[in-house]
Amino acid sequence: MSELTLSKAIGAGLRRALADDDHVLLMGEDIGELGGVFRVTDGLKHEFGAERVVDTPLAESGIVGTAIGLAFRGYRAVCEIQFDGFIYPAFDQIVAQVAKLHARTQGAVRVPLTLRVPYGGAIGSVEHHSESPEAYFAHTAGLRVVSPSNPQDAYDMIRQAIASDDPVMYFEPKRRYWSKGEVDLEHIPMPLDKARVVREGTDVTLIAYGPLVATALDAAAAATDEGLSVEVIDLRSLAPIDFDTVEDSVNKTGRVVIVHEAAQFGGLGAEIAATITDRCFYRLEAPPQRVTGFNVPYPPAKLEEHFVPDLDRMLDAVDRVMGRENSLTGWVAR
Amino acid sequence: MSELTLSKAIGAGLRRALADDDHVLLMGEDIGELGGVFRVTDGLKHEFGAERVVDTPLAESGIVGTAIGLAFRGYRAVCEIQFDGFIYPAFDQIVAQVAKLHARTQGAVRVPLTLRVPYGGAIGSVEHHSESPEAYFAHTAGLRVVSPSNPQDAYDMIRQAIASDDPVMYFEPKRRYWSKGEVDLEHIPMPLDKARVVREGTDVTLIAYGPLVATALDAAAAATDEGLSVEVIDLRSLAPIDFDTVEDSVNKTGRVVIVHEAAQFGGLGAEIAATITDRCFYRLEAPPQRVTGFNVPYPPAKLEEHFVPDLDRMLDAVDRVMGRENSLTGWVAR
Amino acid sequence: MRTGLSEKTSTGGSISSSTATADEPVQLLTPEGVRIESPEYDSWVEDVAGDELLAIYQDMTVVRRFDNEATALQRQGQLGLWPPLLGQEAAQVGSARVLRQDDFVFTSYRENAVAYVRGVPLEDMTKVWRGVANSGWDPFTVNMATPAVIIGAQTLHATGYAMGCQRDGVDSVAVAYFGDGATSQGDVNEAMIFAASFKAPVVFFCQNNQWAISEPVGVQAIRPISDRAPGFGIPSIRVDGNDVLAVMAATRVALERARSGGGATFIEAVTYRMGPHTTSDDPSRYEDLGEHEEWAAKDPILRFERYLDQLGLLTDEARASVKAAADDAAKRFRAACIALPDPEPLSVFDNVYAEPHSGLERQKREFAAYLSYVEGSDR
Amino acid sequence: MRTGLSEKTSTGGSISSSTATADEPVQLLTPEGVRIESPEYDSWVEDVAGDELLAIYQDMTVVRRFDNEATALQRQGQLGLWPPLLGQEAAQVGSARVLRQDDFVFTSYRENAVAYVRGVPLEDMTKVWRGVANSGWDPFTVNMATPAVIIGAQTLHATGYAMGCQRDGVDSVAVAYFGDGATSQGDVNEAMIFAASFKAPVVFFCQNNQWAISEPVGVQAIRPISDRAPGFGIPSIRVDGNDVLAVMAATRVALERARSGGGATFIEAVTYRMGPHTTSDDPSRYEDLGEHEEWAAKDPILRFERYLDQLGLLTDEARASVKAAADDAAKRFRAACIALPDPEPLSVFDNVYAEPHSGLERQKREFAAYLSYVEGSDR
Ligand SMILES: Cc1ncc(C[n+]2csc(CCOP(=O)(O)OP(=O)(O)O)c2C)c(N)n1
Ligand SMILES: Cc1ncc(C[n+]2csc(CCOP(=O)(O)OP(=O)(O)O)c2C)c(N)n1
Ligand SMILES: [Mg+2]
Ligand SMILES: [Mg+2]
Repeated sequence: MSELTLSKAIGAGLRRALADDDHVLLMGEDIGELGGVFRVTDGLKHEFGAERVVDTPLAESGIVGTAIGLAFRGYRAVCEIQFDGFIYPAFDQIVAQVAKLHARTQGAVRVPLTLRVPYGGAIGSVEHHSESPEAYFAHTAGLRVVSPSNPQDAYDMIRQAIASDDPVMYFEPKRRYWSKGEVDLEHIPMPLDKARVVREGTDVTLIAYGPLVATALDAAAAATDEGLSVEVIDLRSLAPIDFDTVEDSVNKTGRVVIVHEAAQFGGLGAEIAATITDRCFYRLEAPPQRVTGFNVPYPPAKLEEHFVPDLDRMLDAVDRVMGRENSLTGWVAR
Repeated sequence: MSELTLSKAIGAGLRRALADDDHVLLMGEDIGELGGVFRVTDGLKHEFGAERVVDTPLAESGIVGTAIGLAFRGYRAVCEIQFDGFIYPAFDQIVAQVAKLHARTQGAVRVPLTLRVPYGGAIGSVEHHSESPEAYFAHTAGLRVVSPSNPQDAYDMIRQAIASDDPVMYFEPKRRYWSKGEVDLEHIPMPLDKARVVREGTDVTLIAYGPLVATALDAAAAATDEGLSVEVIDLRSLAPIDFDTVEDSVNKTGRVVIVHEAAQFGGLGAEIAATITDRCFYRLEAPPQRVTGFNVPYPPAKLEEHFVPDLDRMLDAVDRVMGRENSLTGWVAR
Repeated sequence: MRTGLSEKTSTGGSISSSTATADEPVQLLTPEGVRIESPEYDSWVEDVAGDELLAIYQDMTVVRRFDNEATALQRQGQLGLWPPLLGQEAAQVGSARVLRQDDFVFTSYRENAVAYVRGVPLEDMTKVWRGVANSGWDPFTVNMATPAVIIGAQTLHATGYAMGCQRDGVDSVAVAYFGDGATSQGDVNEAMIFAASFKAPVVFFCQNNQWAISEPVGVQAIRPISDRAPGFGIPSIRVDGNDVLAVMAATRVALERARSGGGATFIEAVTYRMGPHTTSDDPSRYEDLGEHEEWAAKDPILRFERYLDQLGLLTDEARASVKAAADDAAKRFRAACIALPDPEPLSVFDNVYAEPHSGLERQKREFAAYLSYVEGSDR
Repeated sequence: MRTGLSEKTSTGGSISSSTATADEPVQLLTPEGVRIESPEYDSWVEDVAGDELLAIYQDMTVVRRFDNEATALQRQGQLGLWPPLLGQEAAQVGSARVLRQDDFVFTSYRENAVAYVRGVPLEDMTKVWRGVANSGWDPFTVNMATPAVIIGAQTLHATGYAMGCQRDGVDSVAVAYFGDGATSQGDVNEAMIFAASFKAPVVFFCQNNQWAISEPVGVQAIRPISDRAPGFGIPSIRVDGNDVLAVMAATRVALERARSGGGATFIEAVTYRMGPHTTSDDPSRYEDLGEHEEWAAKDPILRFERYLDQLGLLTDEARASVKAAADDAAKRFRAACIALPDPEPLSVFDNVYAEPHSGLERQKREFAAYLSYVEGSDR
């Protein structure tokens, strides 16, 4: 066990993958000498050489497209997309090639690519640096989409993503890069596509992933002051979603709040709410509530505190599903 | 009034837009001499010249990117993307530029672009020619997404899309290009963002759009044989969705079936089901059911009859929401 | 207007004293089938003689016969669509024949002659167009990826594959085939940039058949397409794509450079699409008949026939056996194509993922239940 | 290995007898500030004298002062981030000063000297970095789009704008500014292809400052970047980007060609990023100090000062007034920047659409209710 930040835990996972399998290589912009703008790959070029930690030309489609060719040759490329907002130039190669090649060739070609995407907001950055594009990829058949919320999962899941014979979009909660946690570098991790109940509760199921898991846990803690027992689920895998774990929780609580930073309209919260309603219809005490980013482009830094779901907005939704006074019923002066 | 196919109705709308506003121009691959692979722009180059009906180099990002520049100069470009599966190279320009420029510039820049996208399957074509990517764009703040289901709407909506100061993704149900209907070239159309109840009913609300509206109407007709009254809603606008019209219908029927060709996971059906559940929770008699494409890449032509929702699968879902015998309860031999 | 002398309309550093004439495609066989001397390229094909020449002739003949048969099958409703390669036999057969088995090919949808030379069964090439599969063969059995329909995408795959060859320390080469229209796609340009920066052993083989569906090459490029690569640091060769010998020579120059660590080469094979873009296309809407006739006179097979004639190689037996081979291939292809089995309904869920996927398995179960339900029910 | 003479490492058709030397950037001022004769370019700057020279000097000085002030504000927490243009003053001021007001400029994030010359208030350039807005000004008030952060995207916008100018029959020109790293993006290459095919009046102005964050230009290009455009049919000029006179001359050549119907020109301004990529970057991790020092000796302002000195233009008064102007601009900028008002919470819903949007209005109502609720409540 050693204490690591989430970013260092990813770096440790990458180092381990590079050491264990010489067909693993890293590609991206500024990942070599610089170690990436977030220093996730710090030192790896010096340790493994420029052939395995590759600074590429500035072209995301080129990065993913050449990574596919490397897969044909048996390599497992881990591509770093510098920021969430810069993944779109690679969208065609991801959606039309990476996601479909295995099915297209009836299983003959495997594309064990891992795409690392630092995502999410609340870091005071400028446009294109705080987006949450996960729903685009979760809706794309052929891709797996995951997002860790803590250092241990970050370490385990990056290794599982690289080891997977399927392409995996690995969304890194950049806002949590510096949060620390104990990391066991040797234990046997749980399956990559399973969700985890990170806090048990009986009144409400609060579903989160990536950067908002920590906020959800804070909200659950705060809710106890109001005598509420909130169960928090960290989805970890966004495609597929572990609905069995979700279903068990909702069958217990009967109330659901789903949170994510991405815009609400057509976001993952919709799929989660729809599937829960389908599977737990007769158990639901209230309609699942979504606390998400608004249906607007990510706002300037001075407004992001309003855009990114916080503890108060989560608790307001908890009040809604509990039928308590909330922002929609309005505030009754005491 | 004149009888037109859906494709000719779009062509008529384009001709009208070109004639009415000399800042309207068409851009795309093979839209000139050839008139487009579906002949939607047939004759327009000869009528309006190569400066206004522009055959572009073979690059979708280039088409959309230059169309944005033309918008800065006051032009309203109508870009044809030859097939649904070829829109991804333009994804970055659409999502990072077209959708965000107006908000980015606090309203100073308007991008009145129209992107015409023939979409959907059941035409016996090969990979990349039968996709339904609408959810990607509906989830993207700043874009409007619409899809006509009949010649009259096709004519009205393309004109409204071009006239709109917002960027509009205009999804053309290519499988219905050849379906005929009376088109009034002069009437005042209903608002672009309103849904239409295309068949009244009292037992179940069947929500469809684009290519599946016709199938949904067939299903509703067939349902009468089983004594069921199915109301069919043609959404027309996919972003925003006219939930007021949907809500009124569901409050009447209490039962909902949503259909689309796109993969179910993270598709528009999820947003529709989630919002209906939120707004009509206490009125719902059964969980909203989704009849959609599977969560797989679009299959080869010989399998598409299974992939694309048909009348039988829609009726099976109707049976589910009605609590009747259906594929999930299993079949009881009579 | 005034322009500066040091302004560049050329990328400089030319190894040629006569770059002005370099736009003339490399040619070893005139349209009349006359072999013309080329001090620079003769040595690259000096070994090509006798039976080898007949084999080349047979390949081109078989492929044309097959291509016509496929078009016929489409007309008869056996195929949904077919993209004829008519007129491009020399560019494809010539380049493909000089590849090694361990080289790897990434193509678009029209390179069926390349697939034939690589050893792909003819009927497999039609699986996609018959709608029984999303692609026709296992790429690793013939070291050729199944066609990329997204224009230009495969050029990056080839470049990445070449980067893999470098890492493996082998001298295998990746070859990317694409069209003139494809050169406008960002991906193709990014492929050249990556290939140049990493000195990747890849050959960019562009068949400039003068058309991208209805758009003449002039819409894509106002200069010879072969002019672009040098600016990226990639030498290029403009070759007569209807001259199978010249194509073989040029491709060998490129392969040799790649194998010896010299990196990428760009080849523009100047040819012509004698058929429609696909069977659903109508060239009469946009094609100039005069141009078509001009190119008909430059037919790659006719030209090669004349050459073989002059060499006295095209005996009646030779002709007969080649024709027999073509007829036989076409006959067997037709039968095999029509016999291609339809896929099972539930196979729609197969191979989406290499590993188990909870969400998909549930959907598959429900659809299986639905299928047996509708079979059972009398609705 | 053998290579064919007709093989091309150049795009041919050169108008220059000495393409080999064409890689040497056009220079009118040596680093020592000595004016060197250039029969080809002198005429393009013969009118640049006296007060004009002092105005150029003042622009570069003010911009550097402002740039340093912005860096200071970032250090003090007033800005979240800042991308210094230190070292690129000549490339930006020189090219921007020869533009007409009715030309339209599309840039990336580092072109703040261009924005200054276009008339953008200094504090507006920092709105984005202070986080009060997603872009700083109304593009139509200064005919300059707000910066594109997505690398290369703006080159297509410029090309499209130029296509609009053609249709309007005006001789306005669109100018795209971008970096060396940007040249690897598909979009930039597609922009050249569209510009060439449509002969669009656009100037591609590439500032090759040797770095894309930590990647040296060698990762993007193994030949001079100016070598690429000719292959697309676009003439290019490689100019000393730290020589403001040469930059002005080259830009005028390009503008003149565009206005007179000659289409696009590509300019590579060879310069150096003397500061970090942004204030959060750490060049010590990747930059060679020797190289940095070499370029420091070629400083564009120092060089121009020496030149003005030799002309006897840099009197003490001149120096003093320029310094005063710079200090004053910096002082007013600092005050205005710090005074930039924060946006209202509900403005997050503004201008997403130009026309009413039912879905968004409902969300806005609910958020407004939430805001007043949390204000009112005692949670
Ligand atoms: C990204 C993309 N855009 C558009 C298309 C539609 N399309 C198919 S073939 C074609 C023309 C290709 O021309 P070229 O590259 O010259 O190849 P050729 O057909 O001549 O062999 C087009 C536009 C496509 N397949 N992919
Ligand atoms: C599409 C995209 N990918 C990556 C980035 C991240 N990024 C910002 S600046 C930069 C380097 C740009 O280098 P260059 O084009 O030379 O411009 P310079 O910073 O030197 O002015 C990168 C990679 C981005 N902004 N957009
Ligand atoms: Mg072609
Ligand atoms: Mg740079």
